Amino acid sequence: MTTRLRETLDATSVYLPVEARIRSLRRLTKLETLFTIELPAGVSLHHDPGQFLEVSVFGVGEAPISISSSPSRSNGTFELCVRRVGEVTSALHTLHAGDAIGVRGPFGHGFPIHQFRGKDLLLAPGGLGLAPLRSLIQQVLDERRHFGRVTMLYGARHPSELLFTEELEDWAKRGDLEVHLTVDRPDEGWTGNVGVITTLFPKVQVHPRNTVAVTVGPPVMYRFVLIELLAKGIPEGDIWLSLERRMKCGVGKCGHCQMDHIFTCQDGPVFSYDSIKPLPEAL
Amino acid sequence: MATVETRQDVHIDLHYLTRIEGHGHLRIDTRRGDIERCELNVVEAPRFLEAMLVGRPHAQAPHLASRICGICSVSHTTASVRAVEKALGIEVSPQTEDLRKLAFYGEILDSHILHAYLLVAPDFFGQPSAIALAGEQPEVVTRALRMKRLAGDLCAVLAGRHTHPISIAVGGFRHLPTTATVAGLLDRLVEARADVAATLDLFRDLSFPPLNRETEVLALRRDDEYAFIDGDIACSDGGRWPVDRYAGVVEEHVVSHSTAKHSRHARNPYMVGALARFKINHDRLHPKAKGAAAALGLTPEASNPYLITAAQIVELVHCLEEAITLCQRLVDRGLRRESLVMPSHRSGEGVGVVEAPRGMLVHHYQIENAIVGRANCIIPTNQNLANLEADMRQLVPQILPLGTDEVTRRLEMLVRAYDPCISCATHVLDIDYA
Amino acid sequence: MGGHKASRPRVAFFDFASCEGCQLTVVDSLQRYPDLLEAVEIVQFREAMSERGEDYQVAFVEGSCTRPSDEARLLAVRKQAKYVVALGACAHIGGVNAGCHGKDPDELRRRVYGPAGDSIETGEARPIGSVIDVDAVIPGCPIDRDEFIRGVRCLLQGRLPRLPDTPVCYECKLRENECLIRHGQVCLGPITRAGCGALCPTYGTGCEACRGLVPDANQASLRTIFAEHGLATEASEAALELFLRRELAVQEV
Amino acid sequence: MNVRILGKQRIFEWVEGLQGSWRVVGPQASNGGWGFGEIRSADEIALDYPTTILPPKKALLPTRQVLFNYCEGRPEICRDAVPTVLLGVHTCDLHALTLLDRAYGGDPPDPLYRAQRAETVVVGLECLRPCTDQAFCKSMGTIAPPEGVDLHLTDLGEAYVVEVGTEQGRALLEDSISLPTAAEDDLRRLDRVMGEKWARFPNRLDFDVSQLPALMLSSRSSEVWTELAARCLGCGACTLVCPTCTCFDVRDEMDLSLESGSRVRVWDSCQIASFAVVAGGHNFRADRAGRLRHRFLRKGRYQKKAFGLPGCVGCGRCATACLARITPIETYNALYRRMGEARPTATEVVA
Ligand SMILES: Cc1cc2nc3c(=O)[nH]c(=O)nc-3n(C[C@H](O)[C@H](O)[C@H](O)COP(=O)(O)OP(=O)(O)OC[C@H]3O[C@@H](n4cnc5c(N)ncnc54)[C@H](O)[C@@H]3O)c2cc1C
Ligand code: SF4
Ligand code: SF4
Ligand code: SF4
Repeated sequence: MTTRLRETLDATSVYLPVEARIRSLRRLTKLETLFTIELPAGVSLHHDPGQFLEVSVFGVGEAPISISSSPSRSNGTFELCVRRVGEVTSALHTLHAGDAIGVRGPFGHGFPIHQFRGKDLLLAPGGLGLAPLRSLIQQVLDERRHFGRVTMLYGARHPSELLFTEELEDWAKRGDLEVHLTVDRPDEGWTGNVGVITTLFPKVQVHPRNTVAVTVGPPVMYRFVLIELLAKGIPEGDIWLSLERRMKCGVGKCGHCQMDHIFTCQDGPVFSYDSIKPLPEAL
Repeated sequence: MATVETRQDVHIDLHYLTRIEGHGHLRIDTRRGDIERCELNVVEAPRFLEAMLVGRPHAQAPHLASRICGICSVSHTTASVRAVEKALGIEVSPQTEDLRKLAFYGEILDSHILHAYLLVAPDFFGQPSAIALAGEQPEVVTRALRMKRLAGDLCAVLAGRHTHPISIAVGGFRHLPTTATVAGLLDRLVEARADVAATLDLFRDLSFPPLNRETEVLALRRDDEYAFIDGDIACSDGGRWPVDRYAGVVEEHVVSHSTAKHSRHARNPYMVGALARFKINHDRLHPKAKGAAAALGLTPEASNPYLITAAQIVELVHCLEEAITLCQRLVDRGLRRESLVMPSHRSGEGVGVVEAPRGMLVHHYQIENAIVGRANCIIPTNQNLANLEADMRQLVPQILPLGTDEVTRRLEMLVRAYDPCISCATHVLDIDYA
Repeated sequence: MGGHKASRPRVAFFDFASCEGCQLTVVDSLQRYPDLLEAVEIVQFREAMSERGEDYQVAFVEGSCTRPSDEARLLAVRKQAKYVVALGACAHIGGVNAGCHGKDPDELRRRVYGPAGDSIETGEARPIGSVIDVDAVIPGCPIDRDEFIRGVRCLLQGRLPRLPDTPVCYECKLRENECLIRHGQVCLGPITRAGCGALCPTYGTGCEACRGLVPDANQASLRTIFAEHGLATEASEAALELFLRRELAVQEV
Repeated sequence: MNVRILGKQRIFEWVEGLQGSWRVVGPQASNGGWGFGEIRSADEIALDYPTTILPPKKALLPTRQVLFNYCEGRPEICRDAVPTVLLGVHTCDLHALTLLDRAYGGDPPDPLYRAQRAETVVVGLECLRPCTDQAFCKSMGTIAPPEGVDLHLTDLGEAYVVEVGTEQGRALLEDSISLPTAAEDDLRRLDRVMGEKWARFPNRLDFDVSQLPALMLSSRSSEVWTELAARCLGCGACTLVCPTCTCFDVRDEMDLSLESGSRVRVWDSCQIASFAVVAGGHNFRADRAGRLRHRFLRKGRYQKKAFGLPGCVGCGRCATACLARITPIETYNALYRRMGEARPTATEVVA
């Protein structure tokens, strides 16, 4: 019997991190590292793809990080893909296998996978957006038969910034996942598409009535990707996004992530487009 | 340190004088035992604070004046408010006078502890710094820091902080501590008697290097108390003048090699500071401080500048006792909120004089329509520099046989004994001819 | 859990045109934080010690740059140090040295010193950031010792201290002070970077802006507020010049 | 109804009675004004205070609060709830507490707030005249106390009427002092005092408060925000003094050995430029106009939607605190006047 991480938090203090250990880490790019994390004995994660954890380095602080692996592959550990941008994320990059970090969560609402079943999936991550989306992709691949056509359009600024390149190759080889890649600035060896992610959209055909689109990326990307998705006729309620906001608590108290009456950390970070469209501050 | 030795002569060119406030440059050259050159140059960047005071609203003057020096900023602030108050006919309340004195004692305590323990003491223990000393004699440094903290808190409670005090203003105080806070301080001051006694024991056992040179000394003199704020200018030769006549008494002029303005009284070098105050005002010391002087073997006839440190210890005892008395009085009477006393006129001329830790400090302003029109400041270290050089000239031939290293060490200790504050001195200028 | 503890960093202190109050505050900080001496190795601190090492990693620089010879010294410090930290207002924004009505240094020198002063090397007082790159700032005149210690702690953790981006009014409200502007005193709290705990207003005195402008400072609005409170006077102009002369000139450009 | 009479000469006695087992937090003179603080000596209590700079919420949500300490990398929960009597809370602030209870309640509740709240007994104090010329509680519907206040005091001149609202309040009173039940005459006087009260409070909103959320929605793209932003100093004073503001920042503090420290939360303000900055430097509210609008919409609309209560209780503190003279009443009224002019929201980015 294991207790869920969230339950241990609720029993003590939702602000008190649980000590987890870095099992291993793998450098993905210059800025991103993939951490494999192990919870203490008797504690399990039980998350949905799209949910996030508050990750602590004591003495430095805490940052919301999406869980990058799927529940279907948990096996006692889970993965976090972290980009080094500021204090906490840089501190995480100084740690080694065996070091401890603090975790709280999982928080928020992830992707409603059950609603996606039986549908075609159009996945459009940009940059670091692949980190949370990977959790969904793994889950979908592990239950592949429940889904229709699955297409992924993934863009990064430079080939060296593409995440999970080995997995991308594997996915492309599977045959049941259509992968299109693009970069803004190619290097010598790049033979693929060049341009922002929206330049990939003309390459794919979708059945708008039966397609769910999921897009995760930096704030500036959304407005352009949305234009493409809507142009393809995908209903607003079938377009899903994950929003980034400053978050200090993860549980709807600190106010940083509030847009309108919505607390992104609790009501999101995953939203359907129709639910956030009336919120002018959302996008 | 670039030092060359030829036979028994010394050539000292010490660019990096440490454990003093500000940058100094010491140059000594002897030839066949005679001094060819003996200079203490000021290498600190010029900061024209005097000139900057000009054109400022008088209420801002004390805050700017404070920035002349971080270690004696209560002194500069107090001299500045006194200059403005005298210029504009402001009489402050007795409570204000008490509070100012208390803050002043805080500064004297802080500065003397810093100097005696953290800058001078390492020399006596053969250590390069208080940090090194902390490794050898942790209890000595811990005691120093404990006392210094109390002194700093004394200033902070009254004025917000020690360096650049906040609430000391023309006409009074802009903020008052609660009586309970003062009572808390009082308890700590009383406790600090043990530390001051231990300090006395420590310094009583040290032997100060010998040097005797009769010199004139100047200090403020009051008949009612050991003067720190206001009074007359008194001279060891017996003269006594009202402070307004400071200019005639202290004649400032430029010495070509060093551009910190050296001062000459009657064209002879003179000394200001703790030893000068002690020599002039010893009769006004608190009995316990008199006892301390006796214990240290310090007499009003003292003519050894190394004994400045001993005089500081005596003042430490005096200021602690006076601070206790003052705090007790404030606690007994309770503190009253008072509004600042407003000036009765908008123009005038005033001289504010205080005894900063390093000696007599003058701020002299002409105020026109609430704006400072002219400002002149006389800084203790500038007054001492000529005397310090005279001491060195006498000392060097006597200790020449000891060799360059020892000569250098003794000279450094001598410079340090004066506790020169070159930040203050360079409110005017800088020269580094090297 | 937590950042790895590196070996004790070697730290040096340097001073330029200043009152040395910030260095003194560093010494004072030992009163409350004696463990500072265990956390770092001070290899150079002329004001407090005779030992002198040149192999420092962190340089705390106090004072403003006024002379050509200062520039050479600053460049040497920059070359050696991994981190250069501006210590106090003089180094950060030029301090009161830079606030002197924009007076010509030559004229100032003559005024103080007469013709004999002509041989003295002077120049305009500038923040050290105008000569070398500065990694971090401990602002204030003088610095706040708690902030200094926090800064050291950040450096120990291998990161740079960040300054608060709230204005002094923010901390003033947290301390529940009555607003001085409403009581007819000039206060620059609304445009000044916080971090001092609104020390001056708490001690009944208008903020002098020694910590420099807060990002996005609304100077125009503050001037209007001064006018509405009858404070658009020589006193408020002098206050704005004391520490902010350089920064406001830049803001206007 | 359980109503008692507390003669004013017995206030000190009561406070002293409470001090035995409770921390008593109430209004007292401070810094030339009034502030809520721990009453250490009974005669410090100043129940006739007009208003305070910071609201009484600081007794439940300190400006700086340790979330947990850690030692050698191990976090340890820090339980610091203190049994507290929060004494002399005006009606607007009582409403604000109700909102706080909801904002910090929910799922999951804020553990620290909840712990302190559970240990706190609130004694309200009826306002018989506007506390400042900025107060507009009558317009916001907060002039009468909300349900469920433990004890509530009304000033009858020489005595307070004490209304017992909860079991907790009754127990507190019984443990600390024994008071006579109010007589018929006292109740009549209470009615009269309350009857006279209403007329003293002006109605300052040009419309009914029930329209406020809709007004705020339609005013999103109003030019009022840019006009106010030109004056706004971005100082955050308005939010710090607000009894209903709840935002906080979280920081780690460590000692110099880098071995132990604590994680603390401190009050934060949405008026500060970096409040909504995310990695990569993107700022979701980059200009003062956007930040001001967020604040007013939160007060006038969002909190009502999120928690069912208006986010503004009309205490007027922010109006007093704002040097730039940006006040809720004038802002709401200006938006109302211009409602006709307001254009449709220009914020539908994707169309
Ligand atoms: C739901 C969610 C999921 C996320 N998932 C991931 C993920 O899987 N992987 C990942 O790498 N990231 C993820 N992020 C982003 C991640 O949370 C941030 O990168 C992280 O919080 C940054 O924290 P930090 O302490 O490293 O940076 P900070 O030091 O907080 O700095 C972050 C950025 O904000 C700016 N900034 C911070 N404070 C200030 C200030 N006071 N003034 C001005 N600018 C300031 C900095 O310039 C910097 O650009 C996610 C975010 C959210 C909300
Ligand atoms: S006193 Fe100064 S810092 Fe305080 S609120 Fe008023 S303007 Fe702001
Ligand atoms: S108090 Fe006034 S000036 Fe300050 S942030 Fe609020 S609205 Fe702007
Ligand atoms: S918005 Fe202003 S008036 Fe309303 S509750 Fe907050 S501080 Fe009081």
